[in-house]
Amino acid sequence: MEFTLNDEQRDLQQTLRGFVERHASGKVVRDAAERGEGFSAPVWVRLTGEMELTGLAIDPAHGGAGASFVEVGIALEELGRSLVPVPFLVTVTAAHALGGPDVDAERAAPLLERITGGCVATVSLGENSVRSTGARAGVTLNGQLDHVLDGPHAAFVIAAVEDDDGPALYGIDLAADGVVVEAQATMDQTRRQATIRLSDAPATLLTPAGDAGAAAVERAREILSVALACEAVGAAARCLEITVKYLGERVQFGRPIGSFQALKHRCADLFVALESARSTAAYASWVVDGAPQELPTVAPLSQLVCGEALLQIASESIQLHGGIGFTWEHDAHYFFKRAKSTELLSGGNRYLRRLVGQRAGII
Amino acid sequence: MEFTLNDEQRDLQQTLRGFVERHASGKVVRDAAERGEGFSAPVWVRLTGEMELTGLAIDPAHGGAGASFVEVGIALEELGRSLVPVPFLVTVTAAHALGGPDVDAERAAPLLERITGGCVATVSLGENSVRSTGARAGVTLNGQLDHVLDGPHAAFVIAAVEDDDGPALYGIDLAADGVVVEAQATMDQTRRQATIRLSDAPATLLTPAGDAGAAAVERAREILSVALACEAVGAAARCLEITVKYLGERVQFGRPIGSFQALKHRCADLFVALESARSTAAYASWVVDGAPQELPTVAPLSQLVCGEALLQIASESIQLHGGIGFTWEHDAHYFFKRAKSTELLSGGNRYLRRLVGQRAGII
Amino acid sequence: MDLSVTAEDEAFRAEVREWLAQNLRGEFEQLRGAGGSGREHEAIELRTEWEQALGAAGWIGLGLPQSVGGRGATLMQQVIFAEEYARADAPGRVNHMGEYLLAPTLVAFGSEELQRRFLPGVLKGEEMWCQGYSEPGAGSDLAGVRTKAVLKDGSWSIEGQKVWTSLAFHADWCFVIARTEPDSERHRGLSYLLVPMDQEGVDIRPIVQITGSSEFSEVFFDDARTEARYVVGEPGDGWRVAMGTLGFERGVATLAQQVGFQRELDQVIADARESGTVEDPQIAERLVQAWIELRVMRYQALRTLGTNEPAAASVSKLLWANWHRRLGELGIDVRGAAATVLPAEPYELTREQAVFLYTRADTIYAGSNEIQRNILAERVLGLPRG
Amino acid sequence: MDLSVTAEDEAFRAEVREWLAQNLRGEFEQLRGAGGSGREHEAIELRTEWEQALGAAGWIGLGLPQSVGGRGATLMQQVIFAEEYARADAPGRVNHMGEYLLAPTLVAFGSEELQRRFLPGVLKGEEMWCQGYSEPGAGSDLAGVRTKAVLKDGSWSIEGQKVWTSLAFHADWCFVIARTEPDSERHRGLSYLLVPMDQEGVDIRPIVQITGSSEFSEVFFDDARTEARYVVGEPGDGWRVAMGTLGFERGVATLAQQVGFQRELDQVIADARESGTVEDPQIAERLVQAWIELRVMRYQALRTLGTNEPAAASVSKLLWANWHRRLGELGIDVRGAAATVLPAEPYELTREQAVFLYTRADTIYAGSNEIQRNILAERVLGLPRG
Repeated sequence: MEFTLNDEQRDLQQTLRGFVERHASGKVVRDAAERGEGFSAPVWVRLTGEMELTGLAIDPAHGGAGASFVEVGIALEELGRSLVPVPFLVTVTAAHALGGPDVDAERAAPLLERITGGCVATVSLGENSVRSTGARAGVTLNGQLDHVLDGPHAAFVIAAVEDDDGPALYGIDLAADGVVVEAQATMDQTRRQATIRLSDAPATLLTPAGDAGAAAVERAREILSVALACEAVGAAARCLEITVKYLGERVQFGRPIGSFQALKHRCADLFVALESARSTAAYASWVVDGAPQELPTVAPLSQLVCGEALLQIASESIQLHGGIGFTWEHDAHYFFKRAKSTELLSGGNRYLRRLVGQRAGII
Repeated sequence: MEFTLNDEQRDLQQTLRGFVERHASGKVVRDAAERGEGFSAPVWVRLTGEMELTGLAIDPAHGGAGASFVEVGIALEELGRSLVPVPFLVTVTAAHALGGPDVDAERAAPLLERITGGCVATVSLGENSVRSTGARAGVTLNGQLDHVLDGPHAAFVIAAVEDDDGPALYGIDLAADGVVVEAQATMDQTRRQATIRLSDAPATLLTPAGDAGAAAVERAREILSVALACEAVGAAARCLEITVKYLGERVQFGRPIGSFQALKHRCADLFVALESARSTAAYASWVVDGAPQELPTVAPLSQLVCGEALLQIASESIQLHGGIGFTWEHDAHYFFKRAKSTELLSGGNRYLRRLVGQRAGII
Repeated sequence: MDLSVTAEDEAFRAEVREWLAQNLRGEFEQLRGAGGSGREHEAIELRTEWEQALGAAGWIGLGLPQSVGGRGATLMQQVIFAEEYARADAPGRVNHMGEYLLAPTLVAFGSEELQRRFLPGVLKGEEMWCQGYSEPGAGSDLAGVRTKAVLKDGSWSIEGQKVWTSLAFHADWCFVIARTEPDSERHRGLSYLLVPMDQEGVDIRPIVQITGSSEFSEVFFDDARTEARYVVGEPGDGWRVAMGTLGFERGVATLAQQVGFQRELDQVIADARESGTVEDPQIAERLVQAWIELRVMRYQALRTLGTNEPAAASVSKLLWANWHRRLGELGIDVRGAAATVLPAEPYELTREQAVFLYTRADTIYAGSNEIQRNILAERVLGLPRG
Repeated sequence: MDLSVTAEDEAFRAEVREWLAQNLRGEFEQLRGAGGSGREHEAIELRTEWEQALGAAGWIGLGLPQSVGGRGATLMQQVIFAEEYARADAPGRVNHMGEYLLAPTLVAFGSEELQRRFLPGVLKGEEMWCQGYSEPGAGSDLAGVRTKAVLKDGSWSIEGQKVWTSLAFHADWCFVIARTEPDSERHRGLSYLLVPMDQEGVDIRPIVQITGSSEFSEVFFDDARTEARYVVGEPGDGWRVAMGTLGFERGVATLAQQVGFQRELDQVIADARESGTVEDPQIAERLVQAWIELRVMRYQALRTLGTNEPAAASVSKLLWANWHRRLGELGIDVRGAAATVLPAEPYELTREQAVFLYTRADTIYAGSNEIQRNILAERVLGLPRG
């Protein structure tokens, strides 16, 4: 049992940290947020091109690097640190869902290859009004997908649909006839959403009927949870770093405000939350491939713990910054809006907590 | 509208504060707690004798002073400051219940006169197994009353019983045949309880059938809630005073620990809780006679707010005292045990909160 | 202690209610709900007209003595007016700085000459005021003021920068705390100056907030001028004058604010019913708790009404700021995922999104939570300074 | 990063489990669940015998190098032993101070002579130790130690008072931090002395706690003596020695502690089912949250296992102390009104009452919450000292 990163993992972490600091933070994020797109195409091109980052955990047969979700988690955390405005999280979630044991490998292959080719993929795994018609070969979908993360930039979406014979995953090309993607203005300026309307839209059924389909849908949701957990840890870590730095510099009453013990103790509590989240996300990202039987409990648990840590840290960050913390020009609000939006989209922390309680057999 | 105390009320407050400091705090409380009785007979004799305190709000026709519940609240707060081990709270609750608009005045009169005569009365208003048999004149009761506060010292109890025609209040003489009072050891050493077993025990029915009986029971419960609120404010105020004093004296790292800002801010939060509780208890004690239509909401609200303040302050008091705070020889645990026991006996703060929510029409 | 309401007070309440019903109509009808925290930019011109109508009817300066043109109303009448005003959903006041801070300060500390010059403008709703206290380096630490003023050619010349000035664009005057004794430190050597805003030496730049809107401004003074006599109290005595101002009428404003809070809470409860989230036990519990705490804030405001202790002001601020921030969170939790999407670009917010985001400021401005806790711990509980 | 368990480790686990099954029986069977926080007074003599059985089988000093008589087990094996021990509900260790604090300190800082004199007694379970750190005036502030020791007639003479010493009555020896340089201040001039308890100069007085029971004692030294050579490290270097001790084996102990916590939580969940309070959504939510946090504490302990940073130790202490205190509250909330009554006079407590009351100490002893937060803020986050 070894909890520390190996050399390759540390290299990946360092490379990404350097890349983000130089090319994908500060003004890049702010510009993407202000432009109303929440998307930096140049950063995406570099991440998916020379760095081949979205193919990290994809089978080499489809052009990927064949790494585990641990490596994906490292990348998510590093991009999360600056809320880098690229659809990495949804794309790797789609990739990992497509590579799952209950997914039809032959049908998934072209979609995986589009991802390693640089395409943006996204997922829509919540409840929706979409229903399928037609046989496996020529199936079409009708209905609406709401709150599709990074939907405005995506080439295709992996969607969970309630079929007559149980839950199923479908791949939907967003350029197809019968598909309308409507970009939404979002509270979280660094991650936009789309509403996707399907009218006899063609789609690829990716899962078999019955329990296997349900398992594939469930696993996709769990991957999404773990991905959000890893990203939240990166964002939380950076937000706390910024805050601690500010407290060491800002002078009031003749001394740096970070020397006031009440603020120190609050920072200490935030650090405890961050460390807890860090351990949880690391464990969860190992569980994805290393102990998948634990995933149904660990996944929502990790999303809850890491999401709460981010929300707590981002919220306190504003308060600890004082007046400057609630201005548009300061970054604090990006973290805060990301934290709260992610929680709201999950059904709320109380929903996640109940899910864990049910799966752990407590309630 | 005038929220400040008038001269008589201030006199009452000062007189009691002085009496408690001189005769009913410190060793008196500790001795009563250690002896396993939680009752100081000499203090009770003086309070009910020369000071006539239990008759404060009883009609002069029955030997009382005819004051309002505001005066009772002042006395409860002052005795609460030192957790004076006398059954004042239950006795005045019984007295106020007996003087209520829906109670049969003729039957209540002898009980009220026993109270002005110095008797200990108590109440038992929660759910119980007691059932009545026989006509109004010769009614007897069977069943058991649990968790009767100060039951071991009481001469009679006013109990809520679910009759066939609705809830009713009964007066039960605890010296009667068919009544067994079993003293209980309690976590809260400063207020003991009894289990009272009734086997064909004679009792006086105090309320008419139907809605009026239900109203009388409900009002008695509300009086108990407000009484507990007033007492809690006194205990919370004293507990915070003791804590602040200690923080100003205890030196660590070369300075009084009260100069550390983290502890200061926690004390400030406790003060906010105390002030809120103080305002709430004051309002509630006025409502009892001044705006009884508000009592169904204000009474449980006051118990909740003041009980939570006491629990928060007593709990933090232990932590802020450090090691000495969880020793048997320090008073901090008395406040803590009183706070938690009172909450548990009420059905828990979550129960009170729901009650308020229902009565306010929110849930 | 007697909380009963007198017949005179009930009559006064009826009078206020009647006047509002008769006057908040016609073109003023649209002002219901306009203005206030986070929405100060709404309908400023019409609100200014409304304010003049209030002034003409004698509803401004209710609590000021009749000798200076006020109405000499009792504290309870002031509460009643403020509550009824809020209950009618009448618009946020454009000149609350003038009425609630400047005017009482002039009455308490100003010369008769200054009172004659400035009170009528406030009482008629004709001269609007903004506040010049906070500075970039002195947010929580008011005594750290660095804005300077010197007497030059018979007038004050002011140099420096103020921040978090609300409604600066619409103000005719600003009351400014400036250091008038060159090498003075902390609380000493400050003066309370009255400075006209419409001059070359004053530059106003809006601060965009987390909400994307701009209620506050930075105000830059670069040789801004005001007459030598426009100083309230003695030169050098500005700290005492400013501190005196902070406590005025707090209780009245607090009770009125709670009427608005109740309306906001009622809306959240209605939203929870509409969205079905009221069935969620945790949401239900939070709704009830919010309702309870608002009642407690009312009891607290009533008990401390008319007292001018630092304890009451700090307790009140902590209670309402934290309550309101939690209400903001509850308001969007009740909406769920839908609350992540905005009604329109660029960054237009729903009511509950605006409250959620704006209330992050409530615990910071006008004395942050941290400052209030310092005050309570040191000045009220007497804990030793660090 | 790979959290898989090796075959060797699984084999070791089987060995431990088998030994415990074979040995924790007969008269030792009754020891299951005995001892531990808040119940240190239980069955001390039999637990001491059990400890000697452990020693004879080589289960004490698992992590110590074989060169000094230890087993040289890997960190993971130590975790496995501790977890299996806890899982078997084997009794709380009487000599944990000797095994987990003194022995590693001797290995790290003690001379070969001291190691030869004292390690065998610990490893065989034959000499019991207690800790002499805290003092009445130096609870959180260890550097404020005022107990003094001077060399007199060839031995140390110790004067002073220690508090919060657990199991002092049953200890043969005490490791004492004393000031050996008369006018030294704070961290300087302290020495780490090994002092026999059975002598006239040592007086032990029990401290009765909030629970009515007494786990801790005050220890008074009045010309207590120990040999001049019984000092670990150099005289004057006691601070470094004591600080070195604080971090040893934390992760192993933490993971084992969590096995016990899980048992306590399972019992509370069972109580909630039995009493029906699990149907209360708020209780249910708190139960789930407790379960989640215990998992998180495990992930945290695994991730930081073997690291010896102040961050990991302080985070771990804050997490478990606060968790356990909340569990104590939950345990009696689940019982409701029944939890207000004791099983018997004088002040006998139910399991859940004992946990509820005793856990108030968890956030205070062994470095209070406040001290841990100071450490994290200053030493880990680098915030400036006040």
